[in-house]
Amino acid sequence: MFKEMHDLFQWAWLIPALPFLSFLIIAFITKRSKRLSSTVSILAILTSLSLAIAIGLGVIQAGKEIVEHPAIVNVNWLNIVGLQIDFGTIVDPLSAMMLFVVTLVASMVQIYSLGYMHGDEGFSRYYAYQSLFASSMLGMVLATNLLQLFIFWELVGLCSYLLIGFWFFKVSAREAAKKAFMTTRVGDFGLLLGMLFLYTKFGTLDFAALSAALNTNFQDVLVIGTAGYVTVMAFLVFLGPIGKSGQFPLHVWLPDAMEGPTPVSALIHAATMVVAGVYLVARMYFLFDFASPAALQFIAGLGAFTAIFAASIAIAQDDIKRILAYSTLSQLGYMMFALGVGSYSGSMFHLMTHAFFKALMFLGAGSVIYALHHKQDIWDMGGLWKKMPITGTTFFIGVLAISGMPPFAGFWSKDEILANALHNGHPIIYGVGLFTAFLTAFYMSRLFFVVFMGPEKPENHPHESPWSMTIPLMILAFFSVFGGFVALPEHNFAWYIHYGEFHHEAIAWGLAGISVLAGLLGIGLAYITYVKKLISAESVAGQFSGVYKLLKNKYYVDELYLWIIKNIMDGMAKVLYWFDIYIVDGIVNGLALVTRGSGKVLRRTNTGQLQTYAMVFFFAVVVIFMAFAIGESQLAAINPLATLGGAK
Amino acid sequence: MMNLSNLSVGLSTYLLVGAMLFCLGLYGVLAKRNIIALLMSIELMLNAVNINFVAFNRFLWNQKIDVHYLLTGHVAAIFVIVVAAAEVAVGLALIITIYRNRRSTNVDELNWLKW
Amino acid sequence: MSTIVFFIFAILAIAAAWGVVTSKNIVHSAFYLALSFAGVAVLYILMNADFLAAVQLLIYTGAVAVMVVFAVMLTLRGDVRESNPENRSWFVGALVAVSVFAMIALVVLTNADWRVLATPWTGGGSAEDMSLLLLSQFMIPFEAAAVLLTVALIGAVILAKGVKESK
Amino acid sequence: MSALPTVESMSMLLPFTILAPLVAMLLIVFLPKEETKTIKIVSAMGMLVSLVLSLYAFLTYQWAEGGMQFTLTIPWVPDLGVNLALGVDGLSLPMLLLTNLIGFASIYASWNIDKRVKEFFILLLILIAGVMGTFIARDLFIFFLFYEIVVIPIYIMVVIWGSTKRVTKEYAAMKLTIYLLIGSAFLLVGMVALYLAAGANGNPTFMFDQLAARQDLYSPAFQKVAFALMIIGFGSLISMFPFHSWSPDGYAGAPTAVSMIHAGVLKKIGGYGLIRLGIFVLPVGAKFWAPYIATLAVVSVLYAAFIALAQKDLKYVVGYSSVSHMGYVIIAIAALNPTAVTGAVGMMFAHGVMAALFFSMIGFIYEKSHTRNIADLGGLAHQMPRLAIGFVIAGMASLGLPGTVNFITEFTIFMGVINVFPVHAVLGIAGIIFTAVYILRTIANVLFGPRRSEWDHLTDIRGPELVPLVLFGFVIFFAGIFPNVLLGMIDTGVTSSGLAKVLETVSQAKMGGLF
Repeated sequence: MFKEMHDLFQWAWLIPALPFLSFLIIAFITKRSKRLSSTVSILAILTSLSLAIAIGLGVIQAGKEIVEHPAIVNVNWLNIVGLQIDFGTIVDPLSAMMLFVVTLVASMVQIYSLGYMHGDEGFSRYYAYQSLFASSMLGMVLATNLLQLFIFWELVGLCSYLLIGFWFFKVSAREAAKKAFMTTRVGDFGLLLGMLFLYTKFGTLDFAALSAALNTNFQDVLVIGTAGYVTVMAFLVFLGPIGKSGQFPLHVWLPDAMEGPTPVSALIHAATMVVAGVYLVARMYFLFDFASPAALQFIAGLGAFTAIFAASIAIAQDDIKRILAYSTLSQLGYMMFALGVGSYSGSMFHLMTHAFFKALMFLGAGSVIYALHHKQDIWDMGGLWKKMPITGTTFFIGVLAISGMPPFAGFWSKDEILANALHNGHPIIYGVGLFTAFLTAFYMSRLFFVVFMGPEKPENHPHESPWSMTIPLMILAFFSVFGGFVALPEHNFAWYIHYGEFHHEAIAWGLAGISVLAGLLGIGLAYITYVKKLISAESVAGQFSGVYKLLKNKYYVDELYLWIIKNIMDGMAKVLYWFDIYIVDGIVNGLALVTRGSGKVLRRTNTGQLQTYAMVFFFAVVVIFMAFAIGESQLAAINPLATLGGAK
Repeated sequence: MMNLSNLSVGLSTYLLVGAMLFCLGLYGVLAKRNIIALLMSIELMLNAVNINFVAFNRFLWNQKIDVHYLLTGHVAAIFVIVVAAAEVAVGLALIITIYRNRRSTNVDELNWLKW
Repeated sequence: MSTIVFFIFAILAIAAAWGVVTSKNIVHSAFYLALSFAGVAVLYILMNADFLAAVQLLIYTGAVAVMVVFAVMLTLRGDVRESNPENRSWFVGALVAVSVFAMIALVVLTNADWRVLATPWTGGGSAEDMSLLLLSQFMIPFEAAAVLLTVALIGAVILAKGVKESK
Repeated sequence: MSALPTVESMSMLLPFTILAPLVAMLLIVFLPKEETKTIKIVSAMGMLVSLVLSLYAFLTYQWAEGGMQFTLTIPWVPDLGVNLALGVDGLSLPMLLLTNLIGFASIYASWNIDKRVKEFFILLLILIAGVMGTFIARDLFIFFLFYEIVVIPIYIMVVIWGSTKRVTKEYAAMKLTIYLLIGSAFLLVGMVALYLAAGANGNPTFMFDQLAARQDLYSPAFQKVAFALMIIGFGSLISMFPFHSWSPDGYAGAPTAVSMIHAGVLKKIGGYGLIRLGIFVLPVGAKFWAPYIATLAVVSVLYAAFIALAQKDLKYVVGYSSVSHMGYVIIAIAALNPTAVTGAVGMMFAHGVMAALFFSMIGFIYEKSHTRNIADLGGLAHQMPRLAIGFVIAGMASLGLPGTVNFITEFTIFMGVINVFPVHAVLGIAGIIFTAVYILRTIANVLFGPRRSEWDHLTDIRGPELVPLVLFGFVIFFAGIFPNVLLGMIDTGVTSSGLAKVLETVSQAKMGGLF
């Protein structure tokens, strides 16, 4: 039984390979034909999706065996002295879940883009990038070792760069793409370092081997170092996720990344790429677990801080995509602190449900933006539900899901995280999480009420989007509603995806009630503020104008970074350039000047008078004769070459 | 240092005569302005060299060598004379040419070798 | 006897050379030169180099000195009494010349191998002996010298004749 | 040449490789100078033959056997121990292939040249043949001879076909030449010293392997002095701080093909020489100087990366970036372990391909728009999408994106260095952040942004101009996705040539000194 499954799992490499093939086909063959390019790309991703589903079903069927013994296939990739790296695929419940989520959202987004990107000049290029992205992301999910993961991790970043800057003629898009790449690069620096230290210490980057090394001969390994060493490596590795998953203080690129086409935001900057950091921490969880508790506490603290930090900014934003972006940041913080507090399953669960409803909301927002001809300010919108019933309804489902309303998907995952936080002894983090849940519900419903309810704006002539766009919405809405049920009846999700020993935990209905209450409170507050207008948002903002300004300007973090880059980095560059031109080159040119100057002086000896030359000649003869007369032996002693060549 | 008996005509004496002629010629080359005087001084130096050739041949060579090669020093002197004759011919022709172009035989003014 | 002859003619040759380089009149210099050459020729005879002495007289005293005089006549301008001046750095030249002489003299006088008197002359020195050597052992240099002389002759003619300016 | 595959004529493979461009050059000499098209085609054919031959050598090299292969030894000046000895191993074969790749592409990168075409291609072919010679020489004398051959065409080419921007082309040419010559003067002294020391047993030799085998003839003091000479000579060639300042100015002044060859392969002679001559022959000296070299290398990396941030001219950006990247090579050599040395050679290959692609793309931009000032350019992706692809590939390779060959070589270097010089390595790795900043800025400002009407007349690269892009793009990704092809080859060079053993001894000596 398992053998047959194993045969199936061996073909997992096809899942990333197919989109890559489609990328090559589009880039080299079909790029002139928009229809062909999109068809190739969508066909490839749909095939991958069906393969992913097959593997997912296989995993479910294999059950206990695959949970305990992941199916790993490795092929040697690089083999030199001091560096052996394999490439391979790992199939376990975690990767199967990720494969399903990524292929699903990617196919939905690609189908959706048929409508959204219709008529765009770079249509083929868009699908090429999409295929490349899907391929890299899936390759990353299947990675069996850290280096392989890193390679795809960076390729995902490249695709993100290309897709954010897809409309490269817009200066803002260009700058956003650049910023995204640079910011994540800072994190990658840490990840790279962590990887190097891990390899030098353990001689492998393979997840299974690393885990085994840490588990079995932990004491032997620490002969050289101490537990602190592992902690340092854990912190370094965690720098990567900080950049990729937009944790504070490297979160600044994600809101700007909204300059890309909206489907891209849905796919890359909400559902898949940004959770790569979370996925990495989950894959490397054994490392964080073995490091001193400070590592996990740090992750929990940073995640919680990011969650509330981003949520508070989201309240004061007006751009529909930016609100969603900050919401994404906040939810990523959620997943991160879930890992930090030990809610491994909860984090992965939330990763999955969040992918469904956040992709749904982004695509919904895209639908709105499409209908309103690229207006993005929520105050320019209003009363769209009537005009766009499918978009409106599905968006509402998304809002309920993210607010943690039962029985929508977000409820189950969020509840589990919060319950675990309290249960594992992190009351402060629980409090922060709860408050963030309240804020989330508030700003998401604010968004919904302002955009879809309220008075219509006469200058808008919205109409429902074409089928290619609404069908993905409906499919994602379906998963947002029912996705959470995988936790039932006996927490099956956690049975498959867990770390260490599996503890069966019943759903804590009491705690769940509290978080639902917080969500309801948020929705209610938004309702009375923005629909009933019982509280004037303006007067509140006016009353706390300082706080409002701070939130509106995102705590001035961007400004701070800009200042640092402008003044410190570029300033240093200028200083060093000055140094190079005037000191280093100055010395060189100075030497040249000395040579030239001495040449100018010595030139005068060249009188052109033969008699002078003859005089010097004979004078030199006399001098040399005298030198030899004084003694050959002394001369030979100071012959430098004789010393250099002969010494032994 | 100098033994009076050595003042009888030995090799050193010839060599010293040659050296004196050579240095007088050298002085002429270094100190005269007229290019023809330079040429004459050079002839003096060549003569000094010839004296040396012949003197070495006379005093050192004939003790050591097979009789067929006895006059090698003379042959060398002959060649020097040949070269000197050729040199004088060409040199004087050059001087006349220069004089024709420059209206001068003054070495001080012949400094176009300067860069 | 030969010692006296030697000293007479050696001093003559040196004194004439002195005259060559000090005379203010270039024509006088040319005559002093001829005299010096003649003195050297006598020294050659004293060294049993009869043929060489003849060559010396013929070529140097006869041909070269006369050629120089012709050249002087062809190029002489201005006052003949100031025709052979010293240049500005004559004193330095003199110093260098003296130091070179000191150098050579040092070598000559300190070299014990050279402190020899004449041994009886065994070889010839006649034209016959010379020709034997020149036409056997030094055949190729001899031919080369012939070519050299021819080239010098042609070169001298061309140079002295000058290139036609207009054409 | 049809008889190539037989065993006997195998030894003639390398001579043919180096003769192909020279024969083409001779043909061009006898072509009338108006026949520019024919001249270009003949050069391309010559280089194609060379490229195919070196590719053949690369593919048929016996990994299992290792060591020098395709060898040819002809005594040249037996009294001095000079042999015309050619041969390649895993260290030099990638460099030979690189030379031919870049040489071939540089012909196409200069396809549009119209000033003194005949002379240009003659000099270019001599240059390429000279560089090739340094990599296939097994004899120090031959190595040095070829190296000196290289300098002269460069000077002439920069002066005649160069461009004057911040500095005049004459200044650039002079600086380039004098730096290289001063470097080679130090080398010459070191070489003569080495020769004398190795010849102390009465059996003079210039052969690399012989020199390396006579360790007992070199005292530690001698090794230190001789290695110092080598590091100044090769260090200025590989543009190690503070001997780097010829590099940006030189590249900026040089015509495209010279920039490509210079940044692509010529610079690498420095690194190659340091390994072949420095580490092999003078391991004790190398060990003594390694910490200082590593420090200078890290300074190179960071310093040049920062300066690249402040540049306004495209060629200067790439010029300083190549200084920065060469810092990684130097630190890897200083680390003195097999992994790092493998990485260093790999990095030289990777950087060569990348820099050549970069310079050829910049060359096309300059040729068409007559400016290299970043502020004047912008939005070129609209008018020249294919060029933009090449530019982005080069940029991504430069910042070490995985999937390109540059990443895996950089990674190998870091892996080798981090044990030996952890602090240096961390600082050096931080350099990748700044590299990303200046590369991304450049790409963004040149290619992206709103369409500019003043560049609407520019035509995209097409026809022969595409050769560099296709060739280098293929190599960058192929070797990046299948790194064993390149790094495995270098690895055989490191292990089979005895380098690994030398390095092991040295590193053990180091451990002994430490504990």
